[in-house]
Amino acid sequence: MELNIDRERVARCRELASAIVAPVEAFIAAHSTVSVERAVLRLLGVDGVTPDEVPIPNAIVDSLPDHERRRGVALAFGKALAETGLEPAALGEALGLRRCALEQFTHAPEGAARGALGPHVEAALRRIEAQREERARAMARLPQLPPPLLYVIVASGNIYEDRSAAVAAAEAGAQVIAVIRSTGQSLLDFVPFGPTTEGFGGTYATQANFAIMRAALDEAGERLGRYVMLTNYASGLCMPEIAAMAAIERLDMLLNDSMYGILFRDINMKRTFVDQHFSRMLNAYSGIIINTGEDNYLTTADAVDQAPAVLASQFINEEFAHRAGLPDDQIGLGDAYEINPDLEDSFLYQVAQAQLAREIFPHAALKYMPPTKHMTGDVFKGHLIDAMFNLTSVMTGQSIHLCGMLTEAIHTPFLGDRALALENARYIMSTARHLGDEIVLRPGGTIERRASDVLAASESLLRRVSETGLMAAIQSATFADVSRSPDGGRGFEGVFARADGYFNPFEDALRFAVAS
Amino acid sequence: MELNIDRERVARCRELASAIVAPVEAFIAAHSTVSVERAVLRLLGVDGVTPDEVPIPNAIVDSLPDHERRRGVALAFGKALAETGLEPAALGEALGLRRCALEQFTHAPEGAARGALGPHVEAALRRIEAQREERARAMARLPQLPPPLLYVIVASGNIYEDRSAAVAAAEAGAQVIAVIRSTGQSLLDFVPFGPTTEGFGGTYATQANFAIMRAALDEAGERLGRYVMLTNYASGLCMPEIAAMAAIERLDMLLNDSMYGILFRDINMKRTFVDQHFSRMLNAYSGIIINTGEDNYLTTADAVDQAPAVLASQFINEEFAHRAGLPDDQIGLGDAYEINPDLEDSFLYQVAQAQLAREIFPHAALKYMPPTKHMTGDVFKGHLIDAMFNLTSVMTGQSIHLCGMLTEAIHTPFLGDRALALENARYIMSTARHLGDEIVLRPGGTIERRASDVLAASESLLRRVSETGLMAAIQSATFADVSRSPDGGRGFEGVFARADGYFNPFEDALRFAVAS
Amino acid sequence: MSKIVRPYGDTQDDGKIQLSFTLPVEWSEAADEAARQLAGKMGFNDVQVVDGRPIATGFSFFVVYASTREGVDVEGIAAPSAGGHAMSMEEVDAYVAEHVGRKIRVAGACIGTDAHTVGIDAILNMKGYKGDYGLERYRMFEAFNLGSQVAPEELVRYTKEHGIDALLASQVVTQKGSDIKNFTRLSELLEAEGLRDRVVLICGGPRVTNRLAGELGYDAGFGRGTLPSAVAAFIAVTLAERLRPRVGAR
Amino acid sequence: MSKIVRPYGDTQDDGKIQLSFTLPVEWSEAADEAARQLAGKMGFNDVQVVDGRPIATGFSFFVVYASTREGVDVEGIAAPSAGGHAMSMEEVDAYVAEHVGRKIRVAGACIGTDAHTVGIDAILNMKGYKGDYGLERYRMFEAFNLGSQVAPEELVRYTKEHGIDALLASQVVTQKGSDIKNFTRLSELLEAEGLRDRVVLICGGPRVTNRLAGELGYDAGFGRGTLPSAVAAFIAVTLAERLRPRVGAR
Ligand code: B12
Ligand code: B12
Ligand SMILES: Cc1ncc(COP(=O)(O)O)c(C=O)c1O
Ligand SMILES: Cc1ncc(COP(=O)(O)O)c(C=O)c1O
Repeated sequence: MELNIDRERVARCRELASAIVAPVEAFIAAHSTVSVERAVLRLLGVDGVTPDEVPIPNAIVDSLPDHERRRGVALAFGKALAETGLEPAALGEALGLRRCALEQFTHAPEGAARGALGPHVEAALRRIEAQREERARAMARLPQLPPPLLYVIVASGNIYEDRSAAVAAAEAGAQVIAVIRSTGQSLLDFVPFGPTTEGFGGTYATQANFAIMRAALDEAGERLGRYVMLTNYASGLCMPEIAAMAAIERLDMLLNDSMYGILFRDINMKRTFVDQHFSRMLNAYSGIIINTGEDNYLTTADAVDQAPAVLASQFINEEFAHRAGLPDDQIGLGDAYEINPDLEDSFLYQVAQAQLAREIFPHAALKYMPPTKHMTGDVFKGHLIDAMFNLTSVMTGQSIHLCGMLTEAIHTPFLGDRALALENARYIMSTARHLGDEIVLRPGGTIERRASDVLAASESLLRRVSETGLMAAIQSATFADVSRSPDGGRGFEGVFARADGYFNPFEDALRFAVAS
Repeated sequence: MELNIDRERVARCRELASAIVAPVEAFIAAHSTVSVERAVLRLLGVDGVTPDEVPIPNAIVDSLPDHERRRGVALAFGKALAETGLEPAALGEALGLRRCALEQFTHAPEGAARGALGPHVEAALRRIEAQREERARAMARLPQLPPPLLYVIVASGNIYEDRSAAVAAAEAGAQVIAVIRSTGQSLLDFVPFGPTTEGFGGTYATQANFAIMRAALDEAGERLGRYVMLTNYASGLCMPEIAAMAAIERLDMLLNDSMYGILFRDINMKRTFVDQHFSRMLNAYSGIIINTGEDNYLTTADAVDQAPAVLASQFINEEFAHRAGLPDDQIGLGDAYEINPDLEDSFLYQVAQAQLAREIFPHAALKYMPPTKHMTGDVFKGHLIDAMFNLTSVMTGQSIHLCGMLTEAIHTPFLGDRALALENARYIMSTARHLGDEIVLRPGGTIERRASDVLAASESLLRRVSETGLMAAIQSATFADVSRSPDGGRGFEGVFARADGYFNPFEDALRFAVAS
Repeated sequence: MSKIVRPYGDTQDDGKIQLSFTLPVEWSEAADEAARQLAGKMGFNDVQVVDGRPIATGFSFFVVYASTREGVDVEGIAAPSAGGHAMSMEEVDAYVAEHVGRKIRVAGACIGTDAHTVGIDAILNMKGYKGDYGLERYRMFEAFNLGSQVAPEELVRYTKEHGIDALLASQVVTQKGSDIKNFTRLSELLEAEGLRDRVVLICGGPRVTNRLAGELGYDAGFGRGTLPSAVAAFIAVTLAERLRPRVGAR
Repeated sequence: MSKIVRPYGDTQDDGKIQLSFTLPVEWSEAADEAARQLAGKMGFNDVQVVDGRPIATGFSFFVVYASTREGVDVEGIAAPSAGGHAMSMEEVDAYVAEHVGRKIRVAGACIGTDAHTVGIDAILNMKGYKGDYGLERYRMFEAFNLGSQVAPEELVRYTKEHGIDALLASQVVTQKGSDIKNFTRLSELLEAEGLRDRVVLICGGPRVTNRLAGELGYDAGFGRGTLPSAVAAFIAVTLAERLRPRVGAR
C-alpha cells in the first residue's frame, strides 16, 4: 500500500520544523531547570526522602542559593564529594538528614569537584549502558512477535495489583505494559518515593514501582519466551528525573512529548522545552523509545479537523527528538483513531491519516492510540470500533499499538477487558496480516486526496508557526485551541538561566556519546 | 477493486456448465412429479385440508390412477371443472371432502377441459402479475438502502412470535426477513396448512404463515419508508408448491437450489431436478429472487478446500436458473464466510473468494452467508468475525447479506442478538462504505493468485462432471463428499415420465411469458 | 395498575440474559462448573456456560446465558427525566424574559480532582453539543465556566460572591465513588452556607441519573447525551417557579 | 479446606460482572431505571446501566456492570473431566490389547431429530478432529457410525443385535430441552432392555458436561472441543475395569 505523497512538501515541512525548533534550542542551551538538576543528582545515585518526606534531590537543589544553582548542582555537589570523600548516595543521605549542608563545602577547587564527580558519572553511564545491553540481549533471546507491538495499560493505583494485571496481560499477548500514572502526577514538582498502593486513576511513577514492575515483567518474559516491555510517563514537571529513573530501571519506553505539558497540563513552556531536551538526551542514551502525545489533540476536538495539527506536531516532535540525539527508531510519534465512527467512510480517513504518518516517518516507531472519545457504554459496538482500529494499524504498519478496551467509556480496564482487547487485536491482525501488502491505493481516490489535503494544511500551519515563532504561536492558541503565555503556567519558577561556567557532567557526556 | 481473472476460463466454465445441464434438461422435459402437479392445483386455487388433515392438492393428485397422472392433473381436473361448472376452489373442497372424485369426470373432451381451465390459469397468472407489480410499486415508493441488503432470520417456531421479531428486526435495519423452516420440513412430501405456532428450530412454511408475515412486513415497510422483503425456503420435496404459494403471497426471495436437496437432504436427484425447474419458472415469473445453497458445502468441510466446489456449483445453479427463465438479477448465488478465522490471512482468502464470485457473476444477486462453523460461545470474538465478514461483503459488493449473529454457536437468535448483528453490519458497512472503490488488488498478490487457483480448480471439476454426466458425478461423490444414486433417496416414487399429451397449462404459459 | 417486565430473549417472559465475568481460578472443566454454580447462586436458572477459557495463569473468563425469574414493575417506576421541558434556545430566552425578567447567572465546573471538561463545556460553551448551542449563547443567561479541578469550597465561595442562580457540577471520573463524594460535599457545603434554597443545584456526567441527583439533594441530574437546551429549560422553569411567590408578593 | 472465589474485575473479590439483556419496554430514562432496579432484584450491587437504548418499538437493550456478593467454593467442586486418561492412539490400542484382549465395538449416532453429524463424525471418522484421529482408525476399535436422526429405540436395537460395547450419542440442538429428552430416553430404554450394565454409555455435544452426563445416568459426557483420543481412552479404561473381575475369575 502506498500513497502518492508530495515528497517536496514533506521536505519543506521538515525545514519549517527545523526553523521552528532552532531558536527554541538556543533558549534551551542557555537555561536549566530544577528538575534537570535533580536528575543529575539522581543519576549520581542520590535518592530517598527527608524526614518530612521531601525527596532528597529536591531538598538539595532547593537548598542552593540562586547563584550556585545557576552554575548547576553538580559543581556544588562535586565539591562536597571532594571534601567529604563520601559516596554520592551517602552524601545525599547526610544532606537529606541535615547532618550537613552544601554551603559548608565551598573550599574545593572546581577541578577537584569535577574530579570527584568523574568516576560517579562514569559509573552512572556504565549502569545505563549495562541496562541497554541487557535489553538488547534479552530481546535477542526472547524475540517479540511481528509488529505492531501490542500495548496495554494497567491502572489500578496499587503497584501490586498492577503487577498481577501486567503479568496476566503479558500472558494474554501484550508486548508492552504501561503503568498509568496517578491523576495529576505530572503537576507534582517532585517524584514520589517508594512502592505505592494508593493512586487515583493510576499508580504513582516511583523508582521503586518501576523496579517492581521490571522484575515481574522480566520474569514473565523469560517464562513466555518473549521480552515484555515496560512504559511509563515522563512529560510533566519531572521529565528529566523520570527519564533518569527509567534509564536506571530499564524501562523501554516513556511518554515524552515536547509540548504536551504546555498544552494539556498548563506547564510553563520554557520549563517543558528545557526539560524535554535533557530527558530525551537521557532516553536516547538509554535506548528508550519515546512516545509523543498527539492523540491528545483528538480527545477534545474533532479528529477530522485536527489532523493537520497532529501532523505538524509530529514534525516538531521529531525535530526536537533529533536535536536531543534520538534516532528515528526511538521516536514513537503519536496518532489516534478518533474520527467519529458514524461518519460514512470514516475508516478511509483513518487509513489516510495512519498511512500518511507511516510514509512521512518511515523509520519512526509510530505509536497508534485507540478510539476513546467515541466509545460508549455499548461494549459490543465498542469492540467493533476497536477492531477497525486494529485493522487500520496492521494495514498501515504501525509500530506500537495501544489496544483499545471495549469498556473505555466505563471504567479503567478490568483484567478480563484487557484479555478481550488483546484477543481482538490478535485476531484482526492475524486474519488481515498482509492486507496492506496486497492492495494499492487508487490514485486520486478519497484516501489519497485526504492524505494530501492533510499534508498541505500541515505545511501551512508549520509556516504560520515558523513566522511567529513557536512560543508566540502557542500563545496565540495555534495548537489545541489553548493559549499559554511564555512566562505563565506551572513550574516557571524552576527555570533559570545558566551562569557562565554552568556544569552538567551528564549533558556533556551524553552529547559526546550521541555525537560518536 | 478488480481481480485480473482469466475471462476465457470463465467462458469455458460456462460452456461446461451448459454441457452438464443440457442432458438433465432433456430428462426434466420428459418428466413431472407429484409436487409439480400439486403446484398446478394450488395455482388454480385449490387449497385446504381433508378431514384427516391431508392437504387437498395431495389428496387429489394421489387419487389419480397412474396413467391419468402421467398426462398431468390439469387435464383430469379440467374435465371436472367443465363438467361441474364449479370454481377450482369449490371443486377442490368437494374433492377433499370426498363429495365427489375425479374419476367421475372423464366424459368432457380434452378441449373442454382446456377451455374450462383457461380463465383460471389466466386469473392465476394475473394474480401473480399483480403481486409483482405491487412489489415494483412498493419498492419505488419505499426505496431500500444501499446494498448489500441486510438479511436476518427469525426462527421461534411460532409465526406470531416470528412476526414480532421480524418487525423489530426491520425497525433495526433489516431489509430482508427469512422465516426459517421447522427442521426437516424439506423432507415432508406435503405443505402443512394454516397458521402454525409449534415448529422445531424454525416455523412451518405454510401459505397462511406467508400471508401473516407479508402483511406485517408491508405494514412495517410503509411505516419505515423502506420496503421489507420476505424470504422462505423452497428446496425440498415441495419446491414447486412453495414457489406457487410464494408467488401468490408475494414473497420476494426463496431458497431454491438445484442440488441442495440431493446432497444435503438425500432427496432423489430426479425429483429435485424436475421440481427445481418448474419452481424456478414460477420464481422467474413472480419476480422472486432465488437463493442457492453453496454455503452448505462449507459448514461441514474445510472452506479453503471447498472453494472450487462452491464456484462449480454456482456455475451449475446459474445454468439451471437461466434455463428456467431467471434473469441474472433474480439469481442469488450463495457463498459463505467459513474459512477458519485463526488461519493467518484468512481475510485475504475470503476477499478473494467473494470478489471472484462478484466478477464472474457481475449481475447476479449474490447471497453472502455469515460465519457459522467457527463461531463459538465466545460472543465477543464472534462479533469480530462477523465484522470481518461484514467488511468483506461491502468491499466486494455482495448483494444479499445474511447478518451473522454473535450467538451463532449458542441459540437461534434472540431479539437483542439480531439488533446487535444489524448494528454490526450497519457500522462496518458505513465506516468502510467505499473501501472497495479505493483500492486496487496487487497484481500477482495472494488474493489474485488465490482467486485464479480457485477458478482453475473449478474448471477441472466442471470438466470431470461434464465427462461423466451430472447424475453419475453426484453418484461418485463429486460434490460435498456424498454419493447419491439416481434412483435412491426420498421422493423418487413421486417422479414419473410424462405420457404423450401431458398437459400443464402453467408450464406452457410461463414458457411463453419468459420467451416474450 | 402494574406491568411486570422480564428480560426477553425470543419469547415473552423467558427471562434470558447474557453474563460475562472473570474468575481468579485456573481454567479446567471444574472451573466451568464453578461458573455454572456461581450463576446458580446469583439466582439464575437454565445456566449455560457457553464459553469458559483461560486468560492468564490463575484467571479464567466465562460467557454465560441464563434465565432470571425476576421481573420489575415498570408502571411503578418514577424516574422523571429532568429533561422534560422541551424548549428551543429562543423559547427558553423568551420564557426567562417573561417569567424571570432578568438574566440568569449560571456557574459550572468540573469538581474535585476531575479534569474532564468536555462534558461541562458541551453544556456551557457557545458551541454547544450535537448542534445544540451552549448556555453562553443564550441571551438570557450569563454563564461562568470555572473549568476543571475546582474544589467544592471554591465553587460555593464563587456562588456567594457572584450571586449565582444556578450551579452546574460535573463528574466524569467515578472510580472508588469519587463522584458521589464530591457531589455530596458540594451540596452539604451549600446547605451549611445557607445557600441551598437560593440556587438551582444541578449535577451531571455520564453516570449521573436524575434519580441519583435527587438522592444526593440536587434539583436535577443529567446523564449521557444531555443537550444544553434541556438544561437551560430546566433551570429557567425551576427558577421561575421559585421566584413566583415573590413576584406575586409585589 | 475451602476456597471461595468471586468474579474479578480489577481487584480480588470486587465481584464485578457484565450483563446484557433486552426488556420489552419502550426506551426512556425510566427504562434505564427499570433495568437498574431489575439488576438490583437479581441481587447485584453497584449497578451501573452503562448503556440503554431502543432497539425496536417496545424493546430496549441494556448493558450493565455490577457487583455480586456471591462466591463459590472451588475446592468443593467435583467435576472430574471424563478426559482424564491422557493416552495417544497407540497407547490406547496397546492398552486395549493388554486389558481387554479383543476389539471394542463402538456405535455412535446423532439421536432424535438432530442432524448435526459433524460432532459425532469428528469422534468416529478416520479423519478425526484437530489432528487427532477418530475411532475408526484405531486398531483395537471397531466403530459403527449410524449417522443422524437415529431414534433411541433404533440405537438400542442395534446395540443388542451387534454386541456393542460402547454407545456414543450426540446432541447438538438443545432448543426446548430436546437434548435432555433424547438422552434420557436412550438411557431409560437401555435400562429397560437390561443392557445398561453391558455397555459403556457416553453422551456428547457442545452443551454437554461430564456432570450432566452423570445426572442423566451416563458413564461420561464430553463437551465442546473434545478430542477422539480422550473418548477412546475413557472407553478403554472403563471397559477394562468392568471386565477385570471376569478376567480374574478365569
Ligand atoms: C477525553 C477523556 C480524557 C481527556 C480529558 C480532556 C478534557 N479536557 O476533558 C484526558 C486525556 C485529559 C483524560 C484524562 C484522564 N482520564 Co479520561 N477520558 C476521556 C474520555 C475518552 C472521553 C470523555 C469525554 O470527553 N466524553 C464526551 C463528553 C461530551 O461526554 P460526558 O462527559 O459524558 O458529558 C455529557 C454528559 O455526561 C453531560 N454532562 C457531563 N457533565 C455535566 C455536568 C452538568 C451540570 C450537566 C447538566 C451535564 C453534564 O453532558 C455532556 C454532553 O451530553 C473517557 C472515555 C469515554 N469514552 O467516555 C475517559 C475516562 C472518563 N477517563 C478516565 C480516566 C481514569 C482518566 C485519567 C484519570 C487517567 C489517568 N490516570 O491519567 C485522566 C485524569 C483526568 C482527571 N484528572 O480527571 C476514565 C474514568 C474511569 C471512571 N469511570 O472513573 C475513562 C472512563 C476512561 C477509562 N475507561 O479509563 N481523559
Ligand atoms: C454445521 C451446522 C449445521 C449443519 C449441520 C451439518 C451436519 N451434517 O452436521 C446444517 C446446515 C445442516 C444445520 C442445520 C440446522 N441447524 Co445447525 N448448526 C451448525 C453449526 C454452524 C455448527 C455445528 C458444528 O458442526 N460444530 C462443529 C462440531 C465439531 O462441534 P460439536 O458439534 O460441538 O462437536 C464436538 C463436541 O461437542 C463433541 N461431541 C459432539 N457430539 C458428541 C458425541 C459424543 C458421544 C462425544 C463423545 C463427543 C461429542 O465432540 C466434537 C468435537 O470436539 C451450529 C452453530 C455452531 N457454530 O455451533 C449450528 C446450530 C447447532 N444449528 C442450529 C439449528 C437450529 C439448526 C436447524 C434446526 C435450523 C433449521 N431450522 O433448519 C437445522 C436442522 C438440523 C437438525 N435437524 O438438527 C442451532 C441449534 C440451536 C440450539 N442450541 O438448539 C445452532 C447452534 C445455530 C443457531 N445458533 O441457531 N446446522
Ligand atoms: C505525552 C504524554 N505524556 C504524559 C501523559 C499523561 O500525563 P498526566 O500524568 O499528565 O496525565 C500523557 C497522557 O495522555 C501523554 O500523552
Ligand atoms: C438452498 C437451501 N434450501 C433449503 C434450506 C433449508 O432447508 P431444510 O428445511 O432442509 O433445512 C437450506 C438451508 O441451509 C438451503 O441452503
